[in-house]
Amino acid sequence: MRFALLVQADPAHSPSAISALRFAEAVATSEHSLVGVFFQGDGVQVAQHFRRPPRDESDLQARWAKVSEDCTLPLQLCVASALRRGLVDSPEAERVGFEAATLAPPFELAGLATFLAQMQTADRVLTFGVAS
Amino acid sequence: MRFALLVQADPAHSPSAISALRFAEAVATSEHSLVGVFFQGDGVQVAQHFRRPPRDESDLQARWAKVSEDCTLPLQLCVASALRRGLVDSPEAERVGFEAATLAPPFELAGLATFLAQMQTADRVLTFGVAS
Amino acid sequence: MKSVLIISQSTPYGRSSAAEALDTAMAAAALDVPVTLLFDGDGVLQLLPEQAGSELGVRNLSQVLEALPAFEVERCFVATPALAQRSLSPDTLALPGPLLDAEAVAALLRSADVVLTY
Amino acid sequence: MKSVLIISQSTPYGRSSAAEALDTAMAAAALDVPVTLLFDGDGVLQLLPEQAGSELGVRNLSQVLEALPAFEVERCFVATPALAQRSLSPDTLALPGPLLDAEAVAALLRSADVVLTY
Amino acid sequence: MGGSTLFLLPLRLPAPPRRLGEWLRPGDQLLLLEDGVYNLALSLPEGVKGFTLAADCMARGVESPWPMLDDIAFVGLAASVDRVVTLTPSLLA
Amino acid sequence: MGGSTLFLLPLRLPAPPRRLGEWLRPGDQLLLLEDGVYNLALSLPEGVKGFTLAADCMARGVESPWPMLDDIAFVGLAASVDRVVTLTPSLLA
Repeated sequence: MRFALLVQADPAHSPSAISALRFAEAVATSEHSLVGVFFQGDGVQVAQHFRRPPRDESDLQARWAKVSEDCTLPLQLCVASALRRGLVDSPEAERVGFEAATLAPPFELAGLATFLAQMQTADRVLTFGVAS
Repeated sequence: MRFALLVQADPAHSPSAISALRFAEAVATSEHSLVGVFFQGDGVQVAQHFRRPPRDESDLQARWAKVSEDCTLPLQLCVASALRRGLVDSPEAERVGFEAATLAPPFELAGLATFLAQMQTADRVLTFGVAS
Repeated sequence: MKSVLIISQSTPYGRSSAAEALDTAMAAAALDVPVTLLFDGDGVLQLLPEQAGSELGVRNLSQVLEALPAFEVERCFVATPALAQRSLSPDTLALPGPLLDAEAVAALLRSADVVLTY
Repeated sequence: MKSVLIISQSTPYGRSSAAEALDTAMAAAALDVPVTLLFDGDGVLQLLPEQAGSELGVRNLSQVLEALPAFEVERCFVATPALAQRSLSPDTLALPGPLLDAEAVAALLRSADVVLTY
Repeated sequence: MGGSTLFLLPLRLPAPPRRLGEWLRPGDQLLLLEDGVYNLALSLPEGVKGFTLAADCMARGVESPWPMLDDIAFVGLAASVDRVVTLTPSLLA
Repeated sequence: MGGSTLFLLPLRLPAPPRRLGEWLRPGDQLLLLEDGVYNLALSLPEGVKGFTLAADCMARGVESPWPMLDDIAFVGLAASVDRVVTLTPSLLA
């Protein structure tokens, strides 16, 4: 069974960010697979390059990177959500004259079309991080 | 009458970020004054250097900078909240080996002691951006 | 093609979710993905007429809502139970599509391959 | 010195607010600012015993709460109406201080120079 | 000690608040702002004055049954009381 | 068309939900996770099975009256139904 995830939750203020990651990690150890994880809205904040979690907290960014590597899983940020929150990749940083990318690899920018394509490939789609 | 503000709301997902700014702008045009604005929790996100609001939305960061200049008002971010969200000033960026500061001036990092001192100086303190 | 139901259940300016629901619906329609947009819960507050987001310097959602047909998001519905619970009368709202009662919402949900909550 | 009342009204892991309320209270106490911490609303859910934040890789708030006296945050109260509304019994909670009824909460609020809601 | 309090309510209440009268006492004032302006059906405790923030009502298409304040009047009101307290749905439930 | 649905509820409900039975139908399943595990007093519609996510119960010190699922079981449950839908307080009020 192929899963796609839509993550709308900022790790700094929503436990949904952790739920999404744990779900992905569990899929990775199961007979099922992930076709992609798409971060939209506040969800994109997990990819902030300079983010440093407090010592007593788990590093979600590093754990996503590991899932991505283990499963050759794309981690894509909605480009509109990312830009308004100051998350840019290297080409975009260069284009607008910033000193450096603020996006940590392997996260990358993508359009909604990417997510909609993943949705077509997946057997199940789960939403994590809705507002109350 | 001297006001101090505590802002806990991320401009990307809470209208409280706008309320706090509008309140500060209104104080600036009144007979009252502001002793400081302290950003804690998600509130620190407004200072993200590379943030670019959509064209049809107001640039809160620029408006805060203007209030700060007009009123010689310090805009301070809780350092613990800022670091966990990847917001660093130039000295901190240098210290940890990052390419650039992610904090836009005139926002600066400060400890809670700064806010508590502002609270002692102020006649009124308002909280913007609490969670439901 | 898998069909998608987008449930828009956030207040218009409370979070960016309301705008993101519309963005996703328009992108789906542009790619010919069968998409249905349901306004339910606090999402029905997006339908109050005469909103002026520009007062706050934010995008005016009412204008985006009016543009949905132009972006070929043609299947839009509004959940009646959410109106009743908020003491809203349908004739005071800018309705983007027909009203659905609880039974019809349940059927709509079960006719979708994918359901996204915003 | 102005006195400050900190109302901690968020669930322990729902947002970072619960942790920030404690940080602010401890900083105030360290600077000899007269500080009172009130657990009310969903904040009383921070007082459930045997929490294991480490399960989720987040800071264990229970441990921070236990450390409040060591950080000289001595005036801690718990609002009874919030317990009743959540079907919680005081004797099943790790109470950091005395219970206050609605009247006492109202008096506490009006005795503070500054009130911060987290 | 004592004195008047201005309460801010910036969020929509999902159900009628049972504890409104516990917080708001005669002489207090309540300002609805942000998504709080959707709480039109609130019945205020006796002796409590209610206001809404004009910009938030207009942005949301909400007609206020209470006096609307512009931003300057909000500042004036905050300056006129002894303390300002932000309320939430969780505190009022 | 049709088939069984797994509903996720990741938030605490501020008041008893009036619309639970509108969403959950016989054969459906409900998983409480995150702050949703505080909704211990929910009475499920007939024919609906309820679960809680183990890690979230343990983190919050909540004793689950329903069967607890570990993360792997959550994945298995999601794979076994026809669709997964996230619910919110606003949809259930």
